Amino acid sequence: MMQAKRAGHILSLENIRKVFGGVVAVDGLTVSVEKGSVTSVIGPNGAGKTTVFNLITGFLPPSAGRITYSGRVLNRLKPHHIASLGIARTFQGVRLFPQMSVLENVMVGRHLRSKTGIFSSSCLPPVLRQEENRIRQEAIDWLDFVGLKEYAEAVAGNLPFGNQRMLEIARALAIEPHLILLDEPAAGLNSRETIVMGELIEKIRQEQITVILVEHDMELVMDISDRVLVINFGRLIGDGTPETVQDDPDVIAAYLGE
Amino acid sequence: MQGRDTAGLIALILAVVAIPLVIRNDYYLGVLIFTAFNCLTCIGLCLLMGYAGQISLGHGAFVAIGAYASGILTTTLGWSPWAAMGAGIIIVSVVAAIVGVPTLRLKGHYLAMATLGFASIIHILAVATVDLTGGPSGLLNIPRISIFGHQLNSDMQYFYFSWAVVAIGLYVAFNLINSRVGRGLRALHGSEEAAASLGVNITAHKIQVFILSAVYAAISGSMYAYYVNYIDPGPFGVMHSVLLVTMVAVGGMHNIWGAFTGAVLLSLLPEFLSSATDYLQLMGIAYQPDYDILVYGAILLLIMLFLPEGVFDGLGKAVRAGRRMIRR
Amino acid sequence: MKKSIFALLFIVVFAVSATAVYAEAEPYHVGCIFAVTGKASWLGEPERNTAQMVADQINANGGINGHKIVLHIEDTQGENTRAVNAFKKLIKKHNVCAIIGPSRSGTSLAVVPIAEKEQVPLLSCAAAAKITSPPEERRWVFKMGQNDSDAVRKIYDHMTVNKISKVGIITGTTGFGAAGREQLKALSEGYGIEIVADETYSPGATDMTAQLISIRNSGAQAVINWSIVPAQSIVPKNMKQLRIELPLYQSHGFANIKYAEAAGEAAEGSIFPAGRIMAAKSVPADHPQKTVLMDYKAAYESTFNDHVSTFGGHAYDGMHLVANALKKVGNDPAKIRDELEQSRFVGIGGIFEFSPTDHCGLDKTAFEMLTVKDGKFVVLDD
Amino acid sequence: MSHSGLTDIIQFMVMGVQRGAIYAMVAMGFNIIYNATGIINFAQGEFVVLGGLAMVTLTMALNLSLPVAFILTVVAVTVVGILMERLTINPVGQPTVLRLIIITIAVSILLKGAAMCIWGKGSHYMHHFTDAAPIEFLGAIILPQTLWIIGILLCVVIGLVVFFNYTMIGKCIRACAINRDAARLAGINDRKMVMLSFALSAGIGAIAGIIITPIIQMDYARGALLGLKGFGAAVLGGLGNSMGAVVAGLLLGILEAFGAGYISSHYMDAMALLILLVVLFIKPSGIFGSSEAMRLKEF
Repeated sequence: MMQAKRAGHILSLENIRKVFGGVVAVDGLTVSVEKGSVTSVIGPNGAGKTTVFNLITGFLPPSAGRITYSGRVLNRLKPHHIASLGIARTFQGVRLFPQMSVLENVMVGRHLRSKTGIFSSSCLPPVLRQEENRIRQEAIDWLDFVGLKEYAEAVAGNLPFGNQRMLEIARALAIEPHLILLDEPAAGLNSRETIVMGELIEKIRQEQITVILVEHDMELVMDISDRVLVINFGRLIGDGTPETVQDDPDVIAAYLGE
Repeated sequence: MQGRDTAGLIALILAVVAIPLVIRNDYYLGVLIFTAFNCLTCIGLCLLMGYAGQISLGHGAFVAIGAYASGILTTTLGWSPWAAMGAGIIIVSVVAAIVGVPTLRLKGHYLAMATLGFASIIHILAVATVDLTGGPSGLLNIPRISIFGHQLNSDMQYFYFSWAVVAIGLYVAFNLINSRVGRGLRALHGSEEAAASLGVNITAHKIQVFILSAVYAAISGSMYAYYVNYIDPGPFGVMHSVLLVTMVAVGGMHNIWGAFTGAVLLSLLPEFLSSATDYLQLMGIAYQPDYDILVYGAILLLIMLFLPEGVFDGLGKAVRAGRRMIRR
Repeated sequence: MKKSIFALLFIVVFAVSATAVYAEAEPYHVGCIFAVTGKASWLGEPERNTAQMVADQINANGGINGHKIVLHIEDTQGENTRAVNAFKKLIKKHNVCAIIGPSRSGTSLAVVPIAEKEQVPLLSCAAAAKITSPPEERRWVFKMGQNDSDAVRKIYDHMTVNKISKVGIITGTTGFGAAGREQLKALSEGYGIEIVADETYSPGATDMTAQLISIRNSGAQAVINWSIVPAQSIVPKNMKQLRIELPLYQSHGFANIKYAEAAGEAAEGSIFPAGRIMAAKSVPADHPQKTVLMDYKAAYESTFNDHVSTFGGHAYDGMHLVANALKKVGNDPAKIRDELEQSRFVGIGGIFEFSPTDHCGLDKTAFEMLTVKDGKFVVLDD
Repeated sequence: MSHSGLTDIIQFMVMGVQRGAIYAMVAMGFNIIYNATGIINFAQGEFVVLGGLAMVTLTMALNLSLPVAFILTVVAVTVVGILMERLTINPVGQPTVLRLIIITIAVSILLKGAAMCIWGKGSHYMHHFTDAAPIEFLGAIILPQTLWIIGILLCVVIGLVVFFNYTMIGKCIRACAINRDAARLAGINDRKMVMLSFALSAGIGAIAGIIITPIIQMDYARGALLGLKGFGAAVLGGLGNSMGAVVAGLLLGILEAFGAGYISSHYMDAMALLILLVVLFIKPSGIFGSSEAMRLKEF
């Protein structure tokens, strides 16, 4: 905790509001995330957690408020631009490129870390493109990181679900982010896979990558988080270490009293 | 480039080398030369439709610009055919950027209608700017193209030339789709959101591919002009653009070989139908070329309804299913 | 025993039939490419019909010096690419000795380079002057269609007589219309005629009000409508609706009775130059063309139960020119070309006089000024 | 015969409104299908052609009275629209928009070919609804048919407003357009609504064809350009916005007429298309659309 504080904030939301045609999804959310920490966002279904992720990564423009990342305002930036600043994400329910191979999926993740343009891509054969080999090698390294190296040539859509999830994380890590947003990483995983996922998140933190995750699996959340944010109706109703949040009466009310 | 594509390309080159040894008739070679032009345009269009997920109903106009740039610059300004072709490519790139940048920024298929309107405008301009394009009377005496000072006079020479260009076009396309940019595009096709979250600039890639595909069309138009030596607005109408889309969709838009197959099949179809007319007559069917349009429409509709991945993919599936049957 | 009788019988029959086949001389292969279908089928259909009819007549009369004519008809659909393919098919697959067609100027110009390269005589049924000029680059190309420039001269002659010096022109944006516009502009100065308004319309136009108002406001004394597509009949209709009471001149492209029918009474009194076939009946009996006109008209109309047209006439002239040449020099393309170049022929389109510098062979006397009277075309009597 | 500038202006205005009314109706047809399905129906122009040609046959060849022929034609083309939806749009399981668009292109080719085979390539003439003698208005000439066109356009617009705002089916179609999933949850059969939208827009197309044919002489090949200009109007008015389509259609027709009259007839057809392109480039949400609505709508 103390260490993280010294490192400073990597992401701050100030008074963020998002309205969909009269429905308020996020209502004046203000929160900051420390560099190098693992932060979990929890809350009942429809609380606005995924919307917050979409706001941070530029998939939705906020209706009001300000999002800053390492001193930069993200509000009007496009998703690919935000990715280039070092924010990676995964999606609720996994979005792979199902027709491409496992390796190719991760190679797409190296997009930002390579720069061959349309002209040299099309006119130079791959053997003359050293970059192509570099991308390939780095992608294999990331597959190794999540333990999927042996599946490199498989078609992504044919992987078992748990591995698809791992692959999606490998792909997101391949952009070498400073901040990674994981949307329900353990959903649909069995208990053994969930443990592996917990270990992977720990491993990611050791790479100095800040992690924010939305998760329903409380055991996992309590296990890995430095800090837990509780959201309901687009508002922050609880904030603190796993232990303090667990005992917070508002949080208990939100979960049980609904 | 992947193994199968390399093998396909080599097979194509061998076939191209062999065909004139068997078929010496200029009529058949001529038909195959026009087929090559369509193939080239369709390879480009396939990159746009299959890989950027956009539809252009204006590729006929890019063919026209390529053809007219070559025609005008060689006849009225006396440029060399190669320089004129280069100029055509540059003009088409600029024009494609002007059309593509605003419409591809938008979500959805605004490009389709913008290109359709654009194609009509180009056709009207070709007709109306008589001083520049010769209007409906067209441009005469467009020179033949030379390679290393050797003018391509016979159909056989032009056959080799045009199919060599197609082979290069295929090679470039395969390189592209197996490169960083191509991966980005294929990723787009899988999931636009996921691709964007990895930093793939969707808009920029779509625009680049649109321009590249327009360049394919421009080269094809330019080669058309040097082959026929005469151009008028006739072959570049909106219907031609629609036909090109039909070729790509029928062959299979998610695979370059599919688009290639579609272009070959539909380019040969009218010649086939006209040869078949006599036989159909014997069977009691009075077929007229007027019905071609119905045949095209029906083929396109049936393919889209029952084989949405196109003939090529359908054939592949049939072959695989057949093999499985045999193995059992 | 029985077997040998059969065998003998077989040999005899075979021998007799074989001699019968060989007694007939090898047929002459003649090619035709017309826009039989497609947008210009109103040109190609009568041409195809006529060519077939002429070939049948010749064959019925024993052919040419005993050689039957085999006609190979290809359809261009009015498209350049198809025309090029069809043209090569005729030369390379059917080995024809001469080709009649194509129907349109555009398709004709598209095949001209091949005719020159392959050295096969081409008798185009289109009108544009560029098809046969410059003559040194068009050694193998002839055309049956009357010159646009001669039609313009006919109109301007008539205007000069009627003291019209300011005209508004409205032309279609097809090859025919564009060529007419070019000639109208080029020749006006020589006649002291000023073009005060220059308007166009596309083949798909539906309403010429705006163009006609511009012409009216330009102070024109007459309107010239120059087109070959059906849309041209909208011009007289709109003029009548707008109550523009200027004399209306039209081109020889109007010489299609269906256009007069479409325009209805609005077309009454409009004046246009046309080949004499359009008013064959009112051509004086002593005119050299009279017999051939009446014969063709009678034959065509009884065979096809349709009105005769100028375009069919082009095919008629082309077929007979080729037939005459075949009769004289046989089926060597080069000899046919040389023969055509010095032909004199009284045909449907006019009295052809070809020369090395003139592969059209017609002048403005090929035209007669016609008018519409009671929905029919008649020779205009001044 | 002296003609003032004012007369010309009125004359061009009349001509423009007459053209624009047709663009407006085609644009409304586009919008109805677009709202219900999110696709651009490339066969929209063919409905107009079919309407015009069917009307010619019924009135000129079969000598049916005008109202009977009118109703029969609209019904027939509506059936074509329903068949199109049932046979080509409905059976496609999980369609991509690209695939649906190509399907409508295929249908448009087929309808065009069918029209050519049935009616031939010539243009077809039909009597004006009432007397063809023009009426003079401030020196300008107005055909009674033009008044018919304007009148029927008004009727169609009013009819649509009533249908979409005051009838249950109309409201259901609108609900589907706004949020398909929610509408389905509320018990609306969204597939049926798609079919209805095809029926409706085919019917409107037919009416447009019927009223314009006496003036323009219909032929089989007119569909593409009519469709394209109609789409121009639809985009100009904001795709999906039917009132915008009417205003934009009329505006487009008037601009075309003035352009042809005062600038040059050589580029008349290009004018509407150029406006289409410029609107797409500068304000793709149309002159009446908001950019927010634009972002929510995908097609």
